[in-house]
Parts: sequence; structure tokens; C-alpha cells
Amino acid sequence: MADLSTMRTPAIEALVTASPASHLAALTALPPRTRFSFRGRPAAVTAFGTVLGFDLPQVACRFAEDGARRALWLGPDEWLVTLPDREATAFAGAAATALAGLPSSLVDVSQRSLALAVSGPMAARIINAGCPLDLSPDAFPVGMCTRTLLGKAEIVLSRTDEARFEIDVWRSFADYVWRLLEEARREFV
Amino acid sequence: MLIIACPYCGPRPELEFRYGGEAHVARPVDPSTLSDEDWGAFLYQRANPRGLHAERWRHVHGCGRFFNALRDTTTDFFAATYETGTPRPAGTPADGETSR
Amino acid sequence: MIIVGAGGHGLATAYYLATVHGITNVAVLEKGWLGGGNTGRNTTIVRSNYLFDESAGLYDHAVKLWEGLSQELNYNVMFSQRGVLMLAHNIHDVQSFKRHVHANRLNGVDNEWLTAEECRDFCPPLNIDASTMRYPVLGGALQRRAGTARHDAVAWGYARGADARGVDIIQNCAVTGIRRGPDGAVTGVETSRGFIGAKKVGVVAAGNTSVVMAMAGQRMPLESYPLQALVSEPIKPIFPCVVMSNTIHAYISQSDKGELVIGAGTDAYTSYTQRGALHITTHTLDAICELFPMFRRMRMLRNWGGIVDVTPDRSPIIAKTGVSGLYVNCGWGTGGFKATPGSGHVFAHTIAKDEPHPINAPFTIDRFRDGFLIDEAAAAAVAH
Amino acid sequence: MATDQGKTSNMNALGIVSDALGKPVTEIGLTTFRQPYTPTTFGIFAGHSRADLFDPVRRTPIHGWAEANGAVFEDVALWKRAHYFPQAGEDMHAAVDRECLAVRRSVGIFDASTLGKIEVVGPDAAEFLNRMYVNPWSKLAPGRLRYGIMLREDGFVTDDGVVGRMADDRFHVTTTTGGAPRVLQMMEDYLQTEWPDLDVWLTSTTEQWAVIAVQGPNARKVLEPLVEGIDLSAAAMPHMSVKEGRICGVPTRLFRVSFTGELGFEVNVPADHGRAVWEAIVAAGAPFGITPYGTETMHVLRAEKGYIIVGQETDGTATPDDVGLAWAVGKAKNDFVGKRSLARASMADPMRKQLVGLLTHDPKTVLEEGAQIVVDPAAPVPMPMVGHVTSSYHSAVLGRSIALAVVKGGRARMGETLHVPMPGGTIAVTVTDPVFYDPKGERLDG
Repeated sequence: MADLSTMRTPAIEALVTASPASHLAALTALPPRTRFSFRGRPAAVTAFGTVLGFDLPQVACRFAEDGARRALWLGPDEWLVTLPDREATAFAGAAATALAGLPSSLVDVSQRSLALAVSGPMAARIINAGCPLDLSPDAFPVGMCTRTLLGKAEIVLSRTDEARFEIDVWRSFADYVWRLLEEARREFV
Repeated sequence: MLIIACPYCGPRPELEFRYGGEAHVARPVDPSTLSDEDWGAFLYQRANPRGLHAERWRHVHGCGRFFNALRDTTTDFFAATYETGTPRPAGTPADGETSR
Repeated sequence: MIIVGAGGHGLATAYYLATVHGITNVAVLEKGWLGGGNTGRNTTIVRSNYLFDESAGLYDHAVKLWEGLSQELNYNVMFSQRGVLMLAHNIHDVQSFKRHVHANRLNGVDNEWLTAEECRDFCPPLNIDASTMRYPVLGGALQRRAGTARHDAVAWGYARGADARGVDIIQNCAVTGIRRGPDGAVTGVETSRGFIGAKKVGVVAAGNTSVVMAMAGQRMPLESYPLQALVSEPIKPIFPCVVMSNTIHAYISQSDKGELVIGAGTDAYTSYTQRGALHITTHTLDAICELFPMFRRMRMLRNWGGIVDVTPDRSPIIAKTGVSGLYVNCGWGTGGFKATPGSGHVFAHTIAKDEPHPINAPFTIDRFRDGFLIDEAAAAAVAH
Repeated sequence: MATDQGKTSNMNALGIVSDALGKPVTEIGLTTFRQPYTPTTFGIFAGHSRADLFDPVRRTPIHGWAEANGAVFEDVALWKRAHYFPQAGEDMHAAVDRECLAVRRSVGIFDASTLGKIEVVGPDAAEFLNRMYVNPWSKLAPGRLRYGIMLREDGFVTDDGVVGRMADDRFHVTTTTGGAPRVLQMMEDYLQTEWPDLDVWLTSTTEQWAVIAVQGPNARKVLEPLVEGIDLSAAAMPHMSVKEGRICGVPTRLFRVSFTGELGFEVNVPADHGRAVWEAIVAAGAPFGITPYGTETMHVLRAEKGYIIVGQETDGTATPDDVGLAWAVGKAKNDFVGKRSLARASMADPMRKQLVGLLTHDPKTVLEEGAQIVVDPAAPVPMPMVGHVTSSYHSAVLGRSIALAVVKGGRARMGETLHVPMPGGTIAVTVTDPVFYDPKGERLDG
């Protein structure tokens, strides 16, 4: 029997392949990563930070990161934690041990969504074609993250750099989000 | 479009929220003890005031939290937003009063 | 007797009190101007192809009255039976609409199933090219006797008729209180222009019902929402009927002035502002452009809002209340205009006889205590 | 009202009114003006919202395979679902007959990825589900599944689905395809606003998992060679159980569950692996003639078994008892959402509509879904109606038509002849039990 565990079919491969380049507003698909949704009472939050290697951010709509691990504040008791796939198994095991007996919820949602990046001087303008938030650096600084809407799809939007945003979108909405961003990008390619 | 101040995330466009109806309508602890009259009132009767209204919203496309708001239904002006489970802010006018 | 609210339903009630029951000592009180509320703000669709027996009975009673109304009032209400076509976009829609068609046929209400091509033939601007559409048209339900009427003419026609028989219509007269005697029964109303005594008060105040009923200490199973509508610039006749699509939220006809008349949705929150947000109208224009791409370059000339009071089962209340002498006609949600003559007719009966007409007997307040709902909303996913 | 919607023209009117009333303009007040203040084309409003951008088109991880294999799709909420897989020369009915018989005689494969999924985790998970569903959950052992029914507070069925207990504090909840967002919203509402003291959290996992249903007497034989660490035998893995392990090297939550009445499994694998695992199962099933089937066949197979579909047999006015599910209601539970409403006067009405089966006297006649049912077809219009047809199909395995219906006092009418008046003539039907095929459920074990 063949081992298919390395055979993955991404949701929007054809769209990514056909996408035109643009230095004003580049659109790229980011490689797979492991994602956990973490929820819990304060004691569990502290314990989870120990496993993660840094404290979960307590400021609303901010992410914290260390190396390749990132934790996004999505709600007052909700974080989205991302890390490289190669660390996933060990991390899940360590978290389970640390959280034993502490009221909390850790759910693997690695393949629920996929990540895109929009970068370049026109990045905010492209995202604003479908997103109602004020994306000026004052209102949406580097290090900010939040669930919001892009057109008729829900996304998690993060600003990783002055001119670079990441979008985490549920798998079946990725096609729509990609097409909408391409539509907005047309004048810059 | 309304701009609504989520108690956790700050001001956001109405599109990110879902309205949740009148606030402070607590589900009875033991519904089986209620008369049909009282249960019907719990299910269906609403204040629906003209003026200040205590109501629920959920920041569904944001932090996901339910919270309460005081909004004037004659102007759509929000007098306050506050966390679920906390009482109506002290010093605010009653239902149906005007907010300003 | 006092009728609170000089909209179509209130004026019709007064008219039928006078003509059917010979009661002319009636004052119709209106806080604004005659027909200035939802009557003057709605998209004027008339149809009766509702699912449940109770609803079909009520709305078809209205359609039958509509058919003779211009003659009865000797005033042209411009009732035009141009047909209302409701589009199906998925298999669930098809099943639901066919359930309506079959129930309507056995209830004596006309409603027929059309294929997508037949829909396009009935309404040539309709796009049925599945390759260009997110939600193709799979067919539709057509009620040919349904159509439109001229909203303000309806109010004026009933007002003239009632006035000619001695009914007093008092505008700019807001009700500020409902006075009750020691036995709890109604004795009259306080208004912005003074007290008026009456043994019977009928509240027909649409979006403001909760506020008026609260004056008599009555909490209602109602919430009031803004409902928006818009019109285009006027153009020559191009749109021969009414088209509704509940699934993608389109609602369109063409007025005799030539404007495309488009109904948008309700805002999500309760409000008395008659305002509403732009994304609600945008959403319906998305759908209009999808179904009728030729209208993409039409311009929106005006948009506006009304306040609709909505019951939990989206069916109206036409009933006696817990207060002796107090009657209420409310909860028509987004679809009250179509019922105007029937509503007024059975409400007049209810007030005059102190008991419901057989047609409105199921439309009680008590149904929300006992659970005998008339749930058109559940059955159709949405009611209009 | 001018073409600026009163925004600027209002000023002239205010001046005139000010003169007439002898009051300054600032005391007159404004009319309500609305944007836009110049006539604007519909196309400007619609913007990008056309065709595929009008609404997101949600596709499953297996969509590409279905497309390549000739599937015809239907819209279900935002999803595209494979409706049936016609082969050369087949119309829908021929394709569905073939797909149905393949499942009944050997094995079929079905993409159930659109089912809503919610991971309910925390020490109070079972207590939370006790309150949300009519069913009891405390005694459900880890590794077992139960069919759950959820009511609205008004007592009417709003959703259903199979729930698996993965651990003491972890449940894998499934919902209907269209109901997923509604159910999660309703659960969050109760959890956050009524019972914030409960230690339990909800996470949508709808898109984390691709779900591959393998159904039919040969289902076990197809899957057995592909799994590691999972004993699929009837003794180790009875009907309504779940095990974790690997299939083709991919981690899986493997459900033994059946919506067809046959021996069946639902293979949950992380979404990106869905297509490859699907193709591996199809290859492994080739010797058994494994047949891909769509939603239409799924509907027929479950109707043969009398299983309801929420939204088809129910319409927001049906209680669990109305649709024959009173057995699922936890009798010992003091409360759950909707329980109190079931005690209202209307719920005791013996003439409530109840789920029944209908057999047309002419076995070739297939009733139309939505058709109305009467006792006396000669009655004058308005003709009293006693119910309507909710589901109706040709059943290949039974060689005749079958239908489900809701009929007033239906369970007391078994054997009675009723009538379905159609424009072309009246169709006579006999009221039957809604389970048409394998009423003892013996086929669940293969």
C-alpha cells in the first residue's frame, strides 16, 4: 500500500500558477504550515505559552512571534498558532502534556485554511477592494491581526510588514478570495 | 453603515457583526416551571422601544464575542457597548428614553 | 371608535366600518400625513400565493377585493394584474415552490410552475444563461392574477370613501396615551391635540405598533426593522411583470411612471429611523445586475426606508387584545400592502362585532403562547 | 425629492419653509437624505459581484476528481456538490438507478466533505451537548457515535447530524451542509450568553476534513487493505463507532456509520489529502466495481430507509415526534433547548403532521415532491388538505416508486388510501411505514 501522506492537493494550484507578477502588488500563495486553534482559561493560557516558547499575546488584535512560530490573538480567549509542519507532532504532544487537567481546547486546523501574501506599495489598496477596514499604518500597524471580511469571505488578515499582508482563508473560500484579489490587482500587472 | 465599538476590538464596520436581538432576556433556569403564558413571553415578547434599546451583537467576523449595546433606535446612535454578563451601564436612561 | 394610523390598512378599516357595518362615528388619527408611512414607501406588489390555508385565505380575500376596488371606490387605484414571477435557483427552491403551487391550486389560488425558458418568455429582460450566472434560474412560480397597484391612490381612495360617509381623518395628531377605565377597558386616547373619548380603539400603526400598544401596557411579539427600497430613473416600458428571487434577494417591477421599482432587504437591527444602510441596497443591486445584466447602466435615482413590524412567524396579528375595547392589526412585516383591502375588511368586522371574521380568526396573539404558528417564513425560507 | 436625494436641494426648501414659518433655518430641521447624492448606475454598486464573484463558489477537495469523471453538480448553500455521475447515454434517472444498485449490491463512494463539522472540546463538553441536543450524551462512550437532533427554543427541528465522542472531553459534531454556520452561531450564543461558566470551546472543522463515504456490502473489503492501526471487523468496530488511525499513511478519523442502510464507513482525512485518498479507495474498489455516486442517489438510498433530511422532511414547523424521532429524545433530561416548547397546547394536537411512507397504487407513478394530499379528491375547492409529499423517487432496488410525506395524524392512517390531486388527474396512494427497505436493519452489518 502506497504512503500518500506527502501527497497533498492544494485548493488553488491552477490559479496560483496562472497569476501574473507585479512589483506594485504581488500575490503569492504561502507554503503549508501547521495551525492550531487554542482556547482556554487563564491557567491553560500560561501553560500553553510555556510550550510555545513565548507568551500568547494579550493585546487585542496583535500577533507575537518567535522564529517560525506565531500566535495570533483572534479573541479574548482565542488564538491561532502557526508553526512549521516538522514541529507539529512534538508540539502537539508537549501541549497535551502541559494542558492536562487545565480547562482548554486545542484543535488541529492545519488544513482548514491556507495562507496568501499580498505585498508591494499597493498591497493595502488591493485588500481594500474587498475589505472595509482602515488599513493605514496608524490604524492597522505592523503586528496587527484580525478576522474580518474580504468581499463575501471571512479571512484572518495580518500585517507583517509596512507593505506586506498575510491572509489566512478557509480552503473553499480561497478560490473566491484569490479571484477577487486578482480582479483588484488587474490595473497593476 | 453603522460603526460599532466592539468592547474587545474597538470600532468596526457593521458588516463584521451580527445582530442578536434584545439584551438581558435571560433564559429561565428551569423552563419546565414556567406557565405557557410566561414561556411564550420569554420566546416572543420584546420591548421594541422607540429610543434607547439594550441589545446584543456578536462580532462574528472579528473576535467572535457576543456583547451588549445601548443604541437609540430613533437615531441609531450607540450610547455604550459592554460585555455580556455585565449589567446595563449605570446612569444610562431607561429603554425608550432618548440618548442625547 | 378610533383608528390609530391613517395608512392604507387604517383607512380601509374605517371605510369598511362605515360601508359594511354602518359605523361612521369614527376618527382616524395620524401622527404624520395620510399614507405617509409604509403605504407611501412600499413597492406595491399584490399577490396571494401563500402556502398555508390561513394565509392563502387572507391574502386571496384581499386580491378578490383588489379586483373590484377601483369600481367600488370610484377612484382609480391602478390595480394591474401583470403577474408576479418568483424564481427558483436550486433544487430546494423547486421543491418549495411546487409545494406552494399544488397547495394554491387546491385552495383555489392561481399559481403555476414555469420552466426557465417560460420565465424568460414571460419576462424578456431576464437572464437565464446558466453559463454566466452564479445561481442559474431553474424555473419559477407565476401567479397571473397578482400584480401591482398605485400605493398613494389606495390611501386616497379609501380616505375619500370613508370621509364621504362621515369618518373624521385627523392628521398631525399623534397618540400619546391610551386611557382605560377602572374596569381596565379602553375609554379613549390622549393625543398631541387633546383627549378623544372612545369605547373601541383599533391600532393599525405598522412599524410603531409596539410603541402604541405599550401605552396600554401591552408587550407585543414584534420587532421593528427598517426596510429599504429604491427606484431607477424612468424609462419606457420594458419590464412587463413583477419578478422576485428570495434566494438571491431581488425584487423588481416597473411603475407606470417608468421607474424600475426595486425592493431591498430589511436591515439586521431594530430601528425607527426609516433609514438603513447602503450595503443592503447594494446587495439587492448585485442580484438585479445578475438577473438583468441589461440594467447595469440604469441609475439609482432615489432610495428610502420604511419601518416594518415583524412577528416571529412572519404572519400578521389581526385580533382582540388583553384589553377590552382595544384591537390590533399589525405584524405585516415586509408584505402588508398586498393585503390592504382584505386586512381592513376583516379588521373592521373584528372591531364592529368584537369577534374575528372567520378569515382572521387564526391570526391571534395567543398563537404565540400556544404554538399554533402560521409559519410562512419557515415554509418559504423568507416571506415577502 | 430631487436627483441628489435632498442633500443640496434641501437647502432651498429649508429657506422657503424658514420664510413661511418665520423661524431661522437652523430651527427647521432636516429631512432624511441618503447617499448617493448623484444618480449612480447599478453596475457601480454591483462592482465585482458578478458570476463567480457574485457569491463564493465553495468546492470540496474532491471536486476536481468529480469534474474529471463527468459529474453534474448542484448548488447547496454556497457549495457545489456532485449531483450524479452520468455515463454515456444516461439521463439522470438511469444514472441514479445504476448508482443506487451499485451501493445496494457491492459498494459506492460518495463525497460528504460539505457536512458541517464542529470540534466541541473541554471538561464540560458532554454537559454542553446535553443542553443543546435532545439526546443524552453523558453515557456515550469514547469511540462511539450517536445521531443527534437539535431544536430551536420554539421546539422545532433545526438541524441533525452524527456526533462522535473522540475522548471524554472531545466530540466531533457533524451538521447538515447548509446548517453549519447556523448551528455554530446558535451554539456560541448559548455558550457565551447563557452558560459562560461551562468549560467548553467550539471550533469549526468543516474544512479541516475531507469526508469520503464508502457504502455497501463490500465496503469493508475495499477499506481493509488501506488502513493501519484500525481493526474494521464487525466485532472490533460495530455500527456507530469511530476509530483513529491511518489510511494510506494519512491520519484519519474513521467512522462506521450509514446513511444508506448498508454496511458503511465515512473516512475523514485532512483536506489536502482528500483527493489522493479518494483515488486510492477508488483504485482499491475497482475489483468490486466501486461506483461514485452523487447527492441524488444519496437521497434515494436514505429515503428507502426512511431517514429524514432536515429541510426536506422538516420545514421549521416539525417536532422530533412529527418526523418519527421521539426515540432520540432523552427522557431523563430535565431540560434542553426547545424542551419546554414541546409541552405547549399545539404540540398535543393529534392532527399534527406526521412522517409516513406513501406507495402509489400504480408502482410506476412517481409523485411530485411538494404535491398535496387529500382524503376526498371530489371535495370542492378550497379542498381540505391533510399533508404533502416531501421526498419522492423511483427506487431501483424495489422496482417501484416510493415517497415520504407528512400527513395529519399520519401514523394512525397506516393502510389507508389517500389521494394526490394533480392537474392531469388524481393519484391514489396507500399510507405505509416510512421504512421501505430492510426494515430490520440487517444489512447494516453487510
